[in-house]
Amino acid sequence: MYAINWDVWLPLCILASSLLPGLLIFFLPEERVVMRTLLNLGGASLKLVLVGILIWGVFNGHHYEFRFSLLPGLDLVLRADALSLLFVALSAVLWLITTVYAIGYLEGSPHRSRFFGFFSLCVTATVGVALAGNLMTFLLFFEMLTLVTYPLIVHRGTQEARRAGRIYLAYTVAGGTSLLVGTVWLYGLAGSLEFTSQGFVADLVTGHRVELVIIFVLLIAGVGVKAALLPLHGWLPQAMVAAAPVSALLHAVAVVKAGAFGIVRVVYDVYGIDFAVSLGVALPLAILAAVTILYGSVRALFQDDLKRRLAFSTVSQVSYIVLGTAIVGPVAAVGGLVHLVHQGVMKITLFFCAGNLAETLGVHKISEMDGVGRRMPWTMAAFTIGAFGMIGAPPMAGFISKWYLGLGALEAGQGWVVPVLVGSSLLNAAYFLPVLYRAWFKVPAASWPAERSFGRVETSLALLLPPLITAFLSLLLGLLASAPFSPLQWVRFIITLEYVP
Amino acid sequence: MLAQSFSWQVTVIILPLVAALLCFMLPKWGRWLGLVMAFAITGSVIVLAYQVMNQGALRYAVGGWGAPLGIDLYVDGLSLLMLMVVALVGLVVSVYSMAYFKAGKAVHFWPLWMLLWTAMNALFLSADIFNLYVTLELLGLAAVALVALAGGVDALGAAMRYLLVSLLGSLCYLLGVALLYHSFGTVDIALLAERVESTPAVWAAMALMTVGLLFKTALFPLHFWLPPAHASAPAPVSALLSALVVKASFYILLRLWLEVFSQDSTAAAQLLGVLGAAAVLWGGVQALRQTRLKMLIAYSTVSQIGYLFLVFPLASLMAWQAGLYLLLSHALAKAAMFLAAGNILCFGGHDRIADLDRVAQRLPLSLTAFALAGVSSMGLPFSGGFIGKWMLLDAALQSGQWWWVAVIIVGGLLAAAYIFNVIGHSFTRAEISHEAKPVPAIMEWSALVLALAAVLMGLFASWPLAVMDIGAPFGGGGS
Amino acid sequence: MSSDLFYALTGASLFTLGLYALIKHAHILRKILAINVMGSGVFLLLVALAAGGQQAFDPVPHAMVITGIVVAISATALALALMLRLREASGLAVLPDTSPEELSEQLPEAPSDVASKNNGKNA
Amino acid sequence: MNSALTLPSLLLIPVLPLLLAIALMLPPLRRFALWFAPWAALPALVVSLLMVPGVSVELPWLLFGSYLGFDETAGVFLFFTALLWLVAGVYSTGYFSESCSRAWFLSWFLLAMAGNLGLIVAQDMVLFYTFFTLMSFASYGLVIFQRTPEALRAGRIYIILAVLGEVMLFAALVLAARAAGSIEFVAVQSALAEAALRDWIIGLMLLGFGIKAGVIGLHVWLPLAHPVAPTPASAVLSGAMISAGLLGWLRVLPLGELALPGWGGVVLAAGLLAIFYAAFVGLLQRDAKTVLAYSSISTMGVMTAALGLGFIAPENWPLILAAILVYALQHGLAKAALFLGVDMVTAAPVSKWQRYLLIAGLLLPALSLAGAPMTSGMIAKYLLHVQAASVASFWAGWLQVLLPWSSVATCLLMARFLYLVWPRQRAGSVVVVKTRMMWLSWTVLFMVVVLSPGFLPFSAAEGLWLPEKLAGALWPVVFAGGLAAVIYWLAKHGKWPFHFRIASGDILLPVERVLWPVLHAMMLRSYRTLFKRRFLLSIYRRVGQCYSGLVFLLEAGENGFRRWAVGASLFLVLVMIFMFLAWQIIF
Repeated sequence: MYAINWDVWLPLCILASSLLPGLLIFFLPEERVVMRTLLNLGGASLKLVLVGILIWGVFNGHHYEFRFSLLPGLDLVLRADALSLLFVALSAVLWLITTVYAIGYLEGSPHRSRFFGFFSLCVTATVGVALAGNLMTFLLFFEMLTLVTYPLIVHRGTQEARRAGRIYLAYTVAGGTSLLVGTVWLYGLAGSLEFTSQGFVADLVTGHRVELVIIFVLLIAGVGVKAALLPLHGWLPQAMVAAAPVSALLHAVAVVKAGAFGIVRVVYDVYGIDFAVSLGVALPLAILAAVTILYGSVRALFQDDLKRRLAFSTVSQVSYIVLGTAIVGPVAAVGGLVHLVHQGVMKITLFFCAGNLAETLGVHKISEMDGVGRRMPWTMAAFTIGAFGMIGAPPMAGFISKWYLGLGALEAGQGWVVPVLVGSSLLNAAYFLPVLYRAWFKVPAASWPAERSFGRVETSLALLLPPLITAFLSLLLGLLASAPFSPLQWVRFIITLEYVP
Repeated sequence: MLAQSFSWQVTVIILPLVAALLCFMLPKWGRWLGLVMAFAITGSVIVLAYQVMNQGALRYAVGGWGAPLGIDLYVDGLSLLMLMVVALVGLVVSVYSMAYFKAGKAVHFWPLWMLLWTAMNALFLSADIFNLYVTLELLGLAAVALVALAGGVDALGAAMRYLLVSLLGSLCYLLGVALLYHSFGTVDIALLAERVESTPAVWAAMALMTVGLLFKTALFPLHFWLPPAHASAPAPVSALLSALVVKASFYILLRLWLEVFSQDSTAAAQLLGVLGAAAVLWGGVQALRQTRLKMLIAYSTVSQIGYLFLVFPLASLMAWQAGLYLLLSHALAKAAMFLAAGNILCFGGHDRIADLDRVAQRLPLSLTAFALAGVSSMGLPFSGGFIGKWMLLDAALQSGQWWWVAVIIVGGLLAAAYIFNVIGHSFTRAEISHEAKPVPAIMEWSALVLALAAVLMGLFASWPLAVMDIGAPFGGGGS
Repeated sequence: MSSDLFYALTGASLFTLGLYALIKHAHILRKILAINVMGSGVFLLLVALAAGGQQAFDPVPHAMVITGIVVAISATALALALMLRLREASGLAVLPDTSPEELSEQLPEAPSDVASKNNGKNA
Repeated sequence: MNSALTLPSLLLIPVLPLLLAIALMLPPLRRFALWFAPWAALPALVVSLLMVPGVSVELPWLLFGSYLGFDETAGVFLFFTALLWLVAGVYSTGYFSESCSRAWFLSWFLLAMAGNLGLIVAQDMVLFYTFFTLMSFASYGLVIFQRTPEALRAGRIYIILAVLGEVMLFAALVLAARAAGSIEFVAVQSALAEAALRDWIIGLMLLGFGIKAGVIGLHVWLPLAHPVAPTPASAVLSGAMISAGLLGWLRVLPLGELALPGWGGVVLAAGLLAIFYAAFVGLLQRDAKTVLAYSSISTMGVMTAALGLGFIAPENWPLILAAILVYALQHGLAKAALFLGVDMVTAAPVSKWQRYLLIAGLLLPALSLAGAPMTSGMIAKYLLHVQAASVASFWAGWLQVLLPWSSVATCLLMARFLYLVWPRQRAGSVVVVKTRMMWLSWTVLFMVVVLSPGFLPFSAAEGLWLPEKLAGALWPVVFAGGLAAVIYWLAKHGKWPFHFRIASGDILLPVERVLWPVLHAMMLRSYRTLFKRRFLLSIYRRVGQCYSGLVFLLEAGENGFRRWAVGASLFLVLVMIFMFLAWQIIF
């Protein structure tokens, strides 16, 4: 009995491990720093431990599922399957790191209780998205994510921040609506929304092909807003005005990832890749992703603001995941899914570093970065690793994804993908290498825009350690890609489930 | 049909009436009496609910007379839910009002409010259309008096107009009652439902009663009286009016359409839907343009009422349930919004949206209440509004009338736009500190409790939906 | 034409007349009077139609009318009280958002400053 | 060497320089690491000498499962590459006077070394590519080390081409891995023969590695980058890293598997063109290191041509491979010896006596490059010549004819080089302090160059030292020497009629001056028209106009509704409409 209980409640506990600290933090007075830090880190660590137990359990054949009736015939389902574990583990690990970073970053700034409260809620929603066992639950947490991220984006309260928040909402709420309509419609047709590996639509719906295509478009448009697919990406570069930990969260841990994850869910577990192909929607999606990849990179090329450049880079990189998903075939799918993890780790490194530059030196623009590598060698070393990862240079994590994508595309007979990958790599190099050049090889200016001194180290340790850890991770994930329990191995395991009946 | 020795139906009507009298006669004790009685009424509603859930729909003939001569009190799932939401909102508003009204106005507020409660409880329990008229009129008068409580030209003018609207609407309704009674010799809804047939008198009655009730429900384009009235009333009154009073006339409309006019009046139903759609859009756009918080909330009510009318053209079981669910969650959310707005007004002395930054950051609980209620209004999860919207969308898609889907979506987006327009201001960095009056914690928490209730409606939908089915109020209108 | 029908038609006419006056006149007192006229019309109709029924004697309509009259009286009282308060506060017994033309039409003695005040509010 | 030591020793080859590079970056370890850094290539050298070829170990966790191994090809490459890195490393301790810039230099140097040594022992494409990338990017730091405008320009050109090469290789390797279903070299080489996209793969490989190997057309970075780098870096760039591209070809191209005359012809022709074109342009240079760089391009041309021969005649491939290996070996050693010598000649503290000795010492590697008798260069040329003669093909015939003339070209280049470094020039830019280490390293290298013919296994077997063969190798040297003397005499007396020069980077210049600015302007312009405000602004404005109209409508509408007469009339109208609708139902 005891064991069965845990199988039900563990997913909920994982949710609660960030929800409850978040709610408690809201009520903490501003000056109770220690208590707040304790709650933050305690929640994050607890979540990590619980996720560890979950992974161990799933690996040992436990079936974790929490079910709660929401409407007659529609349940709120939290379930731990292999795919959700990938995302849960990613967000749990990165959340802990980001929390440390955020504590360091926001030291002494106003409204910290509010910030960390929403911060925790944001991760709760992300974990909910990850653990969602049906489209309804996914939708619920997806929308919740929209709402709790908004306060983080506008946290600084400046005019630009509010504008960014408005744009963010305009996009995401519209996207959420599209998702809602698609979901309701699909529910009307299929009568169920339960995620099933290889999709449930094909089994439950006969005929209605036109409707199913429209629903697919609605669903993909809904999640695609967060994944910043091409015509829907406008909010992401705007949202870079938010504080660095928020950007990290947006780009690497939560929002964008939730969107990409949603696309994976819709394609694999709602429609099923084979059925999506037979509907003729997979190839257009792949092409859209490819266009986004190139478009984002081209835009990034022309940005002088560092975070803006990184934001456009995200637009481009996230579409790798979509591309891998939309190409039929296990190898490409491995490439796409593993990029979910890899992109997260690499991009979070870059944003941490950008935040360090801004916080320590007041450097926001690339044109101000001359010689910054001498002043902050550790930060820039981490940045360099992240940038090379984005370019896809071996042995960084980005290379692993790119390799699998290329290989998978060839396997699926979609040779056109290889030039896209090559072009993207070139563009990535074109916009990252000049930054590195400036940072390492140019002579620093006489003074920095707004320098703060931290004694012997280049910046505070809470700011320095997170990017170093994630940079190390992005190196390690590539270098030891074939080690047991590496994301790559885990993704291969997931894909076996998806492709082998 | 036998008279029971003791009826909880009667109790829930008598208790507030007694309370009103007591409050009137003992003005000094008004506040405490009101509060105690609010708890008592809520308790008796709970008991009644328990009874109904165990025994199914109940009919009680007052004094043992029975229809057609006597007064019947009928309670099924629909009326029970209405009673309960009135009790919940009423209780919280009572607690809020304890702190809100200072000596002078409290004297007037408590008797009027208890009278309003009496009228509402009686209305939801009435089983015949004439009784509905009386309670409706009583409700209107109490509501008008409450609006006038605020004093000042704006409030008085708005109250006056509200009164005229109310009277005009009820007179039309009464005319309809006369026509129906003439045709079928009864005013009991159940009997009418059995006897009704299509005659010119019925359609005239239908038109008169429907439009009369639309007027009181403030459906576009007859909404013009609502924003000034709701915006100029004191905060607890606004909450009551927006959350409950407009719903009462809608409730009558729903009953009539479900039982009496249920035969295939599709064109009229479509017209109701069109008006509802227009209300959703017009109210939303107008809300977007407002510079005052309370006006914004009032226009939001105009918009939200529109949703309720989208169920008429759909006319499936799911649609009715969706409508009712939207009604309930709107009641909770809108009350929370007005209470939160009241807090902000009380704290900062104004409700200009553009200057909210000075205020809102220092009232985090009220702001949270507003935001959560806003989430429900937008129909985003987790909230009752989401569940209602989900079911409404489902019903619309299943009936193949996809154009309502477009309306629902645009309405939701408009709601998001105007709600976030407010919330966005509260994040602005406020450099200028502001002279402010402290707000009692109980007022902040009241707003929050209602907002949380609206949110919880989104998590525990099965229970209200099960209650809704008691006595199958939608059975006749079902697909 | 039976007398019942005559009464019924008279009731309907009263209702319509009242409605017209309610819409047309700006002064609140006239509106209140109009409402009362409408009410009388409805009561007349109710009684007349009841009498036309098959039953010789039906007490229900009478009970209804009596109840209705009680309601009408209290409503009128409330309306009059409100009107006085409004006049006290604003100096005019008209609804807000009344256009100046209507004002000048209905209340020749209306001071121009009130009209302009209303005008300003509209803008 | 037993198998238990295989894995650690193979791993040590790239890992030791990597670890030292990291240690150099950490301030507490820097002093310590500076001691060991110059010697980082020593284990590799030891392995190359002691390890028995034919071992391979798997590293299952690394990347996609990687293989390290040691075979004959690796042995030759590892030997001269490690030797060069070792010598250059030791040389650098004297070259850089202050420890700060030495540490900075050595960290790049070690990273590039790790890449270069690692790729030699890599036995699969991905690991090879990984080390190749490391080497490519780390070399950038070496190229721009001096931070002069020329260095920065060279660096820019280099990095652009390197990145291009990287992505082409990526595409090629992915295609190859797909075709082979494996990333092991052995599997890939054989699978490539039947691959559907074979021509794409081969083409991309040739281009991708060709950038590093200085294939004609892609060679433009070489004459820019090699001269501007610090001398020890130039030595390894020109001697070792240039061969990495060649090794890439040898590893993945389906050489010896099947005959591809088409590719063979193209490659051979490109090689021949490179030999003479580079020599011609090189002769017009005025900087000694630039001349050496062009000489490298020219020599790589020979090897490219040999590769083309391999495409044409797969059955001869083992022998052609041997020729290429010898060529690469002798070129690497000789070229490095020349590069290291340049600065020692021109630098101030070297005494006059030493300088003349040095000149004499430079002459020998130069002659080796030219394939003069009794040098390893002669062996290489001879081996290649034999193979060219044995293949009956149009292009092979040309190779056979032109090979001696390539010696003439090289010889002329060397004459030009020696002329340029002649001690009358005193414009040494580098101040050398610790000459002892530089002398030591240079001398070691010189000795290896001198002795190399002795330990190459071919000389005795082929009877190379017979007089007629020696004569065959001698005439180009004599001819070129004579020609050079004549030209020198003419020029000295002002009778040399040709006075034009081609700036280093030759065909790059039109691209850089014309094509790139035009392209750049076009890109910027199209970007601006697409994404800048003007376009969006017009939309906003139009929307704004509509919006203000709408606002008016909304305001007027709502004010209208508020008027009692309007509102109540609407009420009446609605009653009518509902009655009308009901009427419709009934009748």
